[in-house]
Amino acid sequence: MNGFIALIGRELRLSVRLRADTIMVAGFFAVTVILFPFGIGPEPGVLSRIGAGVLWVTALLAALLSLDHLFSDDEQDGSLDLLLTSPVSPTVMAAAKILAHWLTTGLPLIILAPLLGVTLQMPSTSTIPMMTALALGTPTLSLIGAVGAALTLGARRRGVLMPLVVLPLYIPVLIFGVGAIDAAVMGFEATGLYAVLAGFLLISAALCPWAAAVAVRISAE
Amino acid sequence: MNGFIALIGRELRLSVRLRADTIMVAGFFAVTVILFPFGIGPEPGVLSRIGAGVLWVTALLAALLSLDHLFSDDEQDGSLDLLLTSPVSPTVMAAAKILAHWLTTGLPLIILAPLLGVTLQMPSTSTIPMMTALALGTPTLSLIGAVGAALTLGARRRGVLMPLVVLPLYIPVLIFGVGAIDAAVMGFEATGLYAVLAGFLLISAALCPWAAAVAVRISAE
Amino acid sequence: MHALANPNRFLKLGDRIQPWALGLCLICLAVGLPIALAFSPPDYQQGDTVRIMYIHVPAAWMSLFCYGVMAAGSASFLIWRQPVANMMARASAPVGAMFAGLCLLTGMLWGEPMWGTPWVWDARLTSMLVLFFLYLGYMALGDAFDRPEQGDKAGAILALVGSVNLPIIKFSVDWWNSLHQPSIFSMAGISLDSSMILPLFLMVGAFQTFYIVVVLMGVRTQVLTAKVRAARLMRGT
Amino acid sequence: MFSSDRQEPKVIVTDLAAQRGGRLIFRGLSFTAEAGEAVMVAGPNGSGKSTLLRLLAGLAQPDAGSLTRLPPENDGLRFAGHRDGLKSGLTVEENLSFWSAIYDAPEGSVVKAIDRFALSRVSDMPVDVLSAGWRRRAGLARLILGSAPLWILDEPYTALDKDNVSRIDGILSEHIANGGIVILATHQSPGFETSQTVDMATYEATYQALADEVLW
Amino acid sequence: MFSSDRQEPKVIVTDLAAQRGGRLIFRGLSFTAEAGEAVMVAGPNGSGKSTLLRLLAGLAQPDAGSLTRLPPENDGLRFAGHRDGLKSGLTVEENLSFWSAIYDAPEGSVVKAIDRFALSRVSDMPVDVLSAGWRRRAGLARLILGSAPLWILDEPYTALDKDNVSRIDGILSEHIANGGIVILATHQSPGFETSQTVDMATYEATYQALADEVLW
Ligand code: HEM
Ligand SMILES: Nc1ncnc2c1ncn2[C@@H]1O[C@H](COP(=O)(O)OP(=O)(O)OP(=O)(O)O)[C@@H](O)[C@H]1O
Ligand SMILES: Nc1ncnc2c1ncn2[C@@H]1O[C@H](COP(=O)(O)OP(=O)(O)OP(=O)(O)O)[C@@H](O)[C@H]1O
Ligand SMILES: [Mg+2]
Ligand SMILES: [Mg+2]
Repeated sequence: MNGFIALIGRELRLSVRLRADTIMVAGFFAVTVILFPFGIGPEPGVLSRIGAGVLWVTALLAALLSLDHLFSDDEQDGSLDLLLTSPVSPTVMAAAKILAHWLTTGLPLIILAPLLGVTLQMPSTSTIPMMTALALGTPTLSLIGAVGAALTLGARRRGVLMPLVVLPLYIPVLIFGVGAIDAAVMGFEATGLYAVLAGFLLISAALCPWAAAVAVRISAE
Repeated sequence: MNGFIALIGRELRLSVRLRADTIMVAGFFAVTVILFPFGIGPEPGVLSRIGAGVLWVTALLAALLSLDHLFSDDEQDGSLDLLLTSPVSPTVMAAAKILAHWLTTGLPLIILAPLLGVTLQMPSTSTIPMMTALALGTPTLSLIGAVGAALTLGARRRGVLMPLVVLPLYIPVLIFGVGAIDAAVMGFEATGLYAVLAGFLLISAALCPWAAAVAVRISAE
Repeated sequence: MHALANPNRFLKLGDRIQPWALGLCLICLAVGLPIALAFSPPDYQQGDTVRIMYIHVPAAWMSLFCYGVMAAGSASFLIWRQPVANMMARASAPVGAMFAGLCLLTGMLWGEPMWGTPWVWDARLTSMLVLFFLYLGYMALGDAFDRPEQGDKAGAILALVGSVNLPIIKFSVDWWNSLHQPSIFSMAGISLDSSMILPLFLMVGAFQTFYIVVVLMGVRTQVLTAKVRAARLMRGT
Repeated sequence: MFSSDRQEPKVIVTDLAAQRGGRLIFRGLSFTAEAGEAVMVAGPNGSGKSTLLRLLAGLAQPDAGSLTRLPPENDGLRFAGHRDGLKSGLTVEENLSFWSAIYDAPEGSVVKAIDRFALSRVSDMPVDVLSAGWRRRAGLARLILGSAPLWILDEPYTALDKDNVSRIDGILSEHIANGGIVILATHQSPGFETSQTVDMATYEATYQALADEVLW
Repeated sequence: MFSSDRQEPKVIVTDLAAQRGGRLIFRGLSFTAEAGEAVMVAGPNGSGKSTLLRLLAGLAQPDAGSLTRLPPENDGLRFAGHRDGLKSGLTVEENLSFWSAIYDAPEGSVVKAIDRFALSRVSDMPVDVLSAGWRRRAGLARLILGSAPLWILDEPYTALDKDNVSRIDGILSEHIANGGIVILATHQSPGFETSQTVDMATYEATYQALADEVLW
């Protein structure tokens, strides 16, 4: 438990000091918010139609592009070897890293979502569904992505492999995520879609830290 | 000149073997293409309205997120020191890296743009304007971004600094880039907007490699 | 079961099965293809384009089946450390990818006359494309390591994680209102004219036996490659 | 010290073989290290010292042979490889505090380690401004966070000056005197008594036959 | 060799001072190195050896004093620091070919370097699977790409076994015999004649007053 908390603390600290992820997510919001209304003009209706899509593409990209370094930084400087020879189990380590990753890329997105909603002229009824869908979906992105990052750790042509491995697994989350927001906005019942997202989350929360841990161990060999 | 070519060759090779940038750009396209129609539905008109915006956000993100490593990988493994003590001038080195960066993130975007246009149901008249605007704008993104990457190289709290430095400088390119495409699609005269983009490109091509070189030298001290 | 875990015994069994499978495959093709392509009745709605079904549907089923084998093989490789199971999984991947590609291709050919467009971003079509990419990812990952053992294990994990996509493909027609045909088989029974069932099943039989032949060949290649590697190791080169 | 509160530490290696990239690196390697012993792993570059130490640390699985470590859990182990595992963005103290939490070391361990490794002057500097030798020492300070009996060290003397080499030697021999085990690979000769030397050259596997079942 | 086709190489250092992070590392450092000389830079960890070598290589500017390098251009210089500057994703040969293009070395230099540093066995392996010593050697092989008279080496012996230390010593003394200059910092004693030693301890600036204008 000690180790789990220490790992999260370290990841958060490093993220603020060295990595651009968190701020990049916020920065991307700024750009999206400035740019889309610019590109599309203030026509009502158009903006709000694409809100859910924009939101999820952001979430996906933020996750994907920051995942590249989830384990490889630690591998480069030798920390990974030391962590694997430490009393902290690899699964706990992977879980801590995944949680920290979500805290720095998924969470800011959820927090900023209402703001995006307003600037994209989405109806105010969409705020809660947006945040719910993101809250249920973004952790799954971090979880699945961690497995991809771990699997490709020691691989040749990692740059090509990682998206090939991860993107297919992301599609279902995206489909249901966008579906849930859109359903809610149009006044349909979205509970079923939330349930599917929650199901994905549960399955991946149960499997992914373990799978990532196994993959990391393999790459260290 | 030898060194310039060797540097570009190395960067391209590393990009394919280690970094996810190039494929990520293609992957992002796939996702955008899959996702936006999903999120928005096949209603004609809506998709085509946002095409330019989507395209530019892609370009921006691809540039921004891959820039983080433009110099820092070389700094980490000591290559940067060796390059700075080599006969190749730092400006040439920066120029080579910038060109390689554009080749791996900007160029794929331009090449894939017609495809995106089709899937986003943009009118076929928009293909040439899209490619022209991207061709004039994306090199500027790489150029400006390189200065940002170099400036924040040795900095503490780099993660926060880099987007803060680069994003404001990107906005003008984006505004004119989107404007040019939209103007052309709506049948207006876009030459003036192209000229502005070309102007940005010329200025930054003249200044940025040099500025990046100075910044890199300072950070090596 | 344990006997099959030994590569040599597995190969011996394979030697016995392979000719039968090959013969069955040829018979199914010889009988099924003419019926499917010429003698079966055209659909009252779709006309002769319905004949694409006899390739499309078996290919779709087989691509799902191959992934199932791949996932099961990977699981028993990871859990019980059965090298043969992994070899089966790895041999299934290219066949599965081929079937997935065939399904996509015939689907697009079929979609052109039926829906007026070869492609829409509908849930079933998308998830099938995802399956195709998963196959590619699995094959690429398996070959991406300096140590083959590493590639085996990494690929096995990916296969397992990716298996969540299977139910999505299977039930996508029911979960979303899709352009795509709903399942032929349902609780209500078979919703297909009996004159179409025979050729369809002959083609399924042909594809299935073809799969068996190819997988046995693939496993044999892998066993031999491993032996060569072991021999090289012993020489220390 | 270590034996009083727990099991005697021990490492038993029998007939170990390892291959990398299709090449057999070593084979038939056996030794036993008891509490209070220092084992020196020697051999030319590329002979498999680091590979062996990684096997001992549990980072890789042997391709043949067996390996027993007592206590088997990782909290009895400290590994220090070629790379320091320090995060450049963090200060020396932040780095050590992190590892102390990971190792579940008692309160005050970090202060003690900083003191023992004479790091107090740099404790609040970010690791990336340290000189190579100081950085190395900061990495080694992890060893005495908590009290693990088995230390596996891959070239610990790299970048250290004479004074610091003897400082490390002092710490290592103290550890042995306390009933710990040190297994170290180095090209220099350590300044304390090592009880046995594993010479990798002896186990070189080139042109040696290896039974089928070893590989399967 | 170097003097025949160009100017005699030479390094003149006068009254050099350097500070880092507000701390004066050394001051009043002077020496001259002529063609055919080897200068050893000695001193404990953190005494400023690496800092001095980086000044000499032009990677940083002195805070006081002057520094003349002949020839002044970088193509007369090879620097090898703590880190190897090899790209893990590329093979040894790809790495060396890259540097040979950067140094504008004549055709065949890479083959010669691989041969001279006995790297042929690993030349098509990606750098990240090499053992520490082989990797180090691959990094040093850069030195003989092209023919630069001035070599500045920061702890070149790290991770090398005895045979390879003498291989490097052989290459360095050959370079000196050919009229080159070697400036090296190391904690070991090199196996060839060094003509002078710069002891960093002599120039330590702690508790020393220094005129304001030197630092500002
Ligand atoms: C590229 C486009 C297409 C793809 C990726 C695709 C994919 C699939 C898949 C995965 C199955 C197996 C589903 C299962 O076993 O439950 C299937 C079955 C089937 N497909 Fe398609 N399909 C495509 C186009 C079409 C078209 C255009 C038609 C005809 C209008 C069609 C008709 C059928 C039929 C009748 C079945 C059998 C239904 C069943 O038993 O499940 N497909 N297809
Ligand atoms: N994936 C691989 N493919 C091919 N060879 C490999 C691979 N991994 C390791 N090797 C080889 O294994 C050998 C053993 O390496 P190891 O790092 O154990 O040597 P070492 O004794 O620690 O050497 P050094 O003294 O240089 O550190 C090396 O020759 C190395 O090239
Ligand atoms: N930015 C900085 N802030 C504070 N101190 C610094 C900074 N950069 C370097 N130093 C200090 O400068 C000193 C000189 O470092 P240098 O790397 O030159 O030592 P060295 O003689 O090479 O030591 P080693 O033998 O350990 O390699 C070190 O004490 C280091 O902590
Ligand atoms: Mg080693
Ligand atoms: Mg130094």
